[in-house]
Amino acid sequence: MAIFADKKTRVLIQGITGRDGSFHARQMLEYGTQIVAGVTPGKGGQRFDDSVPVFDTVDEAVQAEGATASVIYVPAAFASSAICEAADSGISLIVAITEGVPVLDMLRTVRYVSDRGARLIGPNCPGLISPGQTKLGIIPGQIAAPGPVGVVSRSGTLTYEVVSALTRAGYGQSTCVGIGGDPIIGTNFIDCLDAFEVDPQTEAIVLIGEIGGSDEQEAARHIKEDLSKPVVGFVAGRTAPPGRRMGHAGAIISGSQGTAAEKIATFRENGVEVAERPLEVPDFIASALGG
Amino acid sequence: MAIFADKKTRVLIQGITGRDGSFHARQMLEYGTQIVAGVTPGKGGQRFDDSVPVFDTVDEAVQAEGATASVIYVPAAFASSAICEAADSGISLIVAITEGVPVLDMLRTVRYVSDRGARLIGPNCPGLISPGQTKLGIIPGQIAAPGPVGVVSRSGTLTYEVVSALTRAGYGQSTCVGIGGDPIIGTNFIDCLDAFEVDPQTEAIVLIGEIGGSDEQEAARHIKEDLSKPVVGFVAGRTAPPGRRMGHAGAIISGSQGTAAEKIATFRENGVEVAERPLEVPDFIASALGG
Amino acid sequence: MDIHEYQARELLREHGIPVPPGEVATTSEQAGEIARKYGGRVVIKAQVHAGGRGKAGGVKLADGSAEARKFAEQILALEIKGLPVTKVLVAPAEEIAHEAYLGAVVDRSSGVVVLMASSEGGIDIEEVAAKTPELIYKEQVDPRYGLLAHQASRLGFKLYPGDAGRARQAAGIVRKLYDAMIDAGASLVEINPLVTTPTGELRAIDAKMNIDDNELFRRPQIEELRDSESETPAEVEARDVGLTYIELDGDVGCVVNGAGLAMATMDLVKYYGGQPANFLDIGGSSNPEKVVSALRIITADSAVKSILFNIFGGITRCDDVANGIVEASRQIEVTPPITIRLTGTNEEEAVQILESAGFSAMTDMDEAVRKAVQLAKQHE
Amino acid sequence: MDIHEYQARELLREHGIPVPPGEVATTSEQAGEIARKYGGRVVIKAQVHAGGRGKAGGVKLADGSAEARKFAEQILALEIKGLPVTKVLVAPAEEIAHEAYLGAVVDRSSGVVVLMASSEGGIDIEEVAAKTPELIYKEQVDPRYGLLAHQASRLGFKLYPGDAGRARQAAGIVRKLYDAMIDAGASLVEINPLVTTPTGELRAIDAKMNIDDNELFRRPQIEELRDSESETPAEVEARDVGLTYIELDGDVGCVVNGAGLAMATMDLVKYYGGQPANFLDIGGSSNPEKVVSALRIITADSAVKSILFNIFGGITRCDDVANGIVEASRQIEVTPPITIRLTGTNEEEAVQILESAGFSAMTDMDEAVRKAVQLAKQHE
Repeated sequence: MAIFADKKTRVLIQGITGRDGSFHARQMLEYGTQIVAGVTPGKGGQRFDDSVPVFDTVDEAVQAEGATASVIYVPAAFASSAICEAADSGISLIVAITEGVPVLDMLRTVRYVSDRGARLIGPNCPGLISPGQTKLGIIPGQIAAPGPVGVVSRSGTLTYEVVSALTRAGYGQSTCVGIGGDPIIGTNFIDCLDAFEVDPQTEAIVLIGEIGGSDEQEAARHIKEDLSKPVVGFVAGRTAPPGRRMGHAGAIISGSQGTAAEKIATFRENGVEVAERPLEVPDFIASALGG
Repeated sequence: MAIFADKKTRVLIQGITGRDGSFHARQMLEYGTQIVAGVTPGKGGQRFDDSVPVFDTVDEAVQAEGATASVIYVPAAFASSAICEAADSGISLIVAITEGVPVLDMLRTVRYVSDRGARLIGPNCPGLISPGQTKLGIIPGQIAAPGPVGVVSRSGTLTYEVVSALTRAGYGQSTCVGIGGDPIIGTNFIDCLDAFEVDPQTEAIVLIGEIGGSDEQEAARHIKEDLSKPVVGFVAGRTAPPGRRMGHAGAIISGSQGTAAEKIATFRENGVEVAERPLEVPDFIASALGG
Repeated sequence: MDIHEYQARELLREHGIPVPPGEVATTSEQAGEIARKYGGRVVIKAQVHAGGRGKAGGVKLADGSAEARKFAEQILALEIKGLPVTKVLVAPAEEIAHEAYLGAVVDRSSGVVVLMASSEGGIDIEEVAAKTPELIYKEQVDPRYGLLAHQASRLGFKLYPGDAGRARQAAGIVRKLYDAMIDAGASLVEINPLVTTPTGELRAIDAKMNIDDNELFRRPQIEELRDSESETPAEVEARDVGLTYIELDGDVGCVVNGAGLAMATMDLVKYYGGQPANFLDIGGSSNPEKVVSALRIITADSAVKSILFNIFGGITRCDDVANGIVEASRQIEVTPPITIRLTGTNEEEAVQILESAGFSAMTDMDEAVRKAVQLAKQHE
Repeated sequence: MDIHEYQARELLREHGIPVPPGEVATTSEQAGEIARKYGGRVVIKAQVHAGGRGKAGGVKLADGSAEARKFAEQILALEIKGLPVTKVLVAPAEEIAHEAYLGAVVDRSSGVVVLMASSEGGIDIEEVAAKTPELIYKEQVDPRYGLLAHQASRLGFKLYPGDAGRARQAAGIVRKLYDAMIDAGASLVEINPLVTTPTGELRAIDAKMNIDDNELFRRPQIEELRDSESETPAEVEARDVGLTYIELDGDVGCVVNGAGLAMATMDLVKYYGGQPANFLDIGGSSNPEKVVSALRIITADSAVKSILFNIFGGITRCDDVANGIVEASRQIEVTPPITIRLTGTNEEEAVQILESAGFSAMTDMDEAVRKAVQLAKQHE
């Protein structure tokens, strides 16, 4: 088992003929991801690397190849449109790698995706990997291994660091999900925690947070209330200087300054252990799984 | 019993201080409708006819007086906003009497109301009456009487004609609903038919249609498939001259010209009897209830 | 409100849709001059608010100025579905490699705007829709999001598969068509045909647009496009005072409140052997002046032999109508006999008002219609 | 991107919000002249991208031109939260009968724009929110519908109950504030205070606006509002090449890919007893030129005693980074010792590139950070 995607997932790449799209499509193919189609408007009828059929629209790719998930590598200006197209064409899992998507666009896009009953991961995220089965996105395949740890993170490369450390320490992963660091994202910590909670393969969970917002605090309270599996936390940004924050609205609305100290305290108040260093995470997992 | 509103319904009037709003508020009060509040922005704190409290916003009226339904008499330019305000404030039944509301406004407004889980009747409709219990709108109270016939109609005054004839013939009504004649309305024939189907008081249903669109045809098919109670139809506009129709899009999309002849034929094909004259309707009801 | 092809073309052009040149003429001389200016072959098209112009002889291809003048003269003498042709559009004839169809309409059933495209454009589009519906591509526009870019793109690639250049042009036109619809407050917009020129460019040759009357109050610039010449004076007066009036061929003039009741009344006039002279709806919030205007409009129709009032008061108050009838009888000489049926809101006050002015009123609709039909027959 | 108060005021004014007059001065002489023009009492306000200006002495009330010049000189000499004040806003002092607060912000938790209003405006608004949250009125804007008229009206009546005139003015300002936010691509807009003048008119006295950097590519007119004077030259260069760079007080220069890893690296530097000299994220699609710029920026900071590369390749390819380091070492003289840690995508190629150029690379993050901290201490 795994969450969100496994070896049966039929994957489409939007922007497959671009620089990043083609590079990572090959990485995914190499990893074993079932890439059944690509989409680049205007390049319909071609084949990517002489094998993967390319279509002008997602609709055609879904009709012809039965794609159920899509990974998006199109430029920021077109990312919202690509996400909406995927959701509108019946794709149920959309992973948006693209960074730099305007936040106001994402407000509408996230609603559109949920109105269409799909799940969006990202944008500005590394995607997900269910080790040994499939990967959708840019997480390097070699750092992960199958196992009992679920990983969810707002970060990209920091996730790799932690996953790599887990693997080296002998703790494989069920699924590693990078949910993205943007203010407005499709899938949040709590969605992933709930999915890991019901995933039989997952026995412990690593949650990697950052400064800003109050997602970690909400996750901490959710863990205490609704999760039975052990969770280990890490929060980056303890040395971040206090911002030259202008305006009050953010603090008024969340009742929070979003500092790492506040997040770490909230985790601990809610019974979640927090590692000090990324490479310390495997030790905490060891004791969680041992206990 | 009745559908949508009964004697317990706590009614708010939006536009209570206007010409039409105040006139019909008094008519409703006289009929026994529980009018618990009025809303006219800028007149909050006043009392209508020294009794009904007036508020600036629907929210205040709901909080202070527990209104659950609203009847809207505001001018066309503000009607969509008034409807949205009611839906957003937790009003569950919204009856919009106002005519002349732009169709493109209504597309968004109808979705907004359903997104908020409310029911909209109208716009450009006479409202509804559950005889002996309550009335919301402008249907004259004296023409109706309690009884077993449910009436649903796209028309206003034509409805009064039929209801009045039913009452004179001794067939009272459970609820009479005028759904409005505009292209985009909140509650359609099928919604009302389904409500009558499960209403214990209703034993037979009168459906009054008009030329234009394909709502009657859809209702006819729905009656055959899903309704157990007898339905009598009437369609106005058999002598309407064929329009000087420009453009094809309407016909392409509905596959229908929307003539009275087509609608009457579809009713009969689906086993629904159709009266030739409004005053003939009670005869058909007599045989439906007798049979 | 319908607007003319030349006006719709202009609105589409303002939104950036490629519309070929064209000018309007009201005389054959003007048409000839415009044709001379363009040179070569021109199309002359009747500008009239009715479909089926081509089959009625309202569209002709002219070679040079002289022929343009001749054909314009013929077309300007036509009457199409009862409407006189007072204007023609003169436009250079286009070379056509392919004809597609694009349309957008408010769909009552689904409650959204539906965009439609077909690569089988032209005058037989309804037949295409009926016989090969799979050749009509549709996109529903969620009113909460508006038209999304991928939807326009999808229609473009459906229309011109394997031709990314034309697909992108078409996607742009679809977006602009939708914007034009929303900006104009239209309930229908069509481009038929959307032609491909021999060099692969898309051009909107013919355009149709119906404006939602309810949008006009906030769009004075669209209201100005109304062509009063295309309506009868009675229709113009009716609209000015807020009545809905359509002239018909019969002799029983009808004044009714509410469109449904008005249609049912006409149906009943026919049922009892009469012929309605008009559809006239005085609408909801009636006031006495409206009734005066209604009577003035009906009495101006010399075919009317009998006048029938059928009023069921709701938001319309019977006393308002009664006052109007009394007032009108003071202001205008009404020759045909008037049959008055009214019931509902303030019925008693109304009967009192009418009776003090020497009128009588009935309450039964069937009876009133029968009487009005009978009176018309007596005065034939 | 932050913009200055005077720029935000101008954007709000363009949207029809009543903003009192005011002009910007960069010298005390200019400030004096502006004050003379207005006459009477003026407010002098530091234009700087930091909160808490008032407490830092950056806002003063001056009586007449001479005092304005004096206060402007004092304020222009200030540094607020590390930022030098290079501009002041000079505006006539307003008579204030009441102060309210209006704000709009993208709320991460609910995924919508939230509008906020409070009749308890002024500098203590966060305290109001914390102690009496019921005095903060909120409206969530469903992104599918945008701000609806009734929501603006509701906030207006909440702010000024029983005062329909001011409630309507406020509702209009709320609508315009939201429009200004959307048009500018802002993630935060505030008017604080929104004052009532003694004659009952509302005026936006102070305005704040944060622009979403991701919106700038399609809003060149907003990008032009960027005040490069308010940034260090290094920050300007970093942005030009697409790096995120924030200068700090320590001596270990960090070049990292990814914001989260960059922060974790800084945390680790501190954990091992060092002090990070900067936050520097080379981002996702790195190319060798970016790395060259990164090294140039860091070596320009004379406080840097040790440079740490921490790269975990994903979309960033390690070979790109390696090529950048090699290229930079040819172009620039890099004095501080460089510790390189890289792993992930194309790691092997990278190691090869580095080793052929005489660099060595590590794979363990903790080890690399420890070494870089140690090197910095050796060179102190």
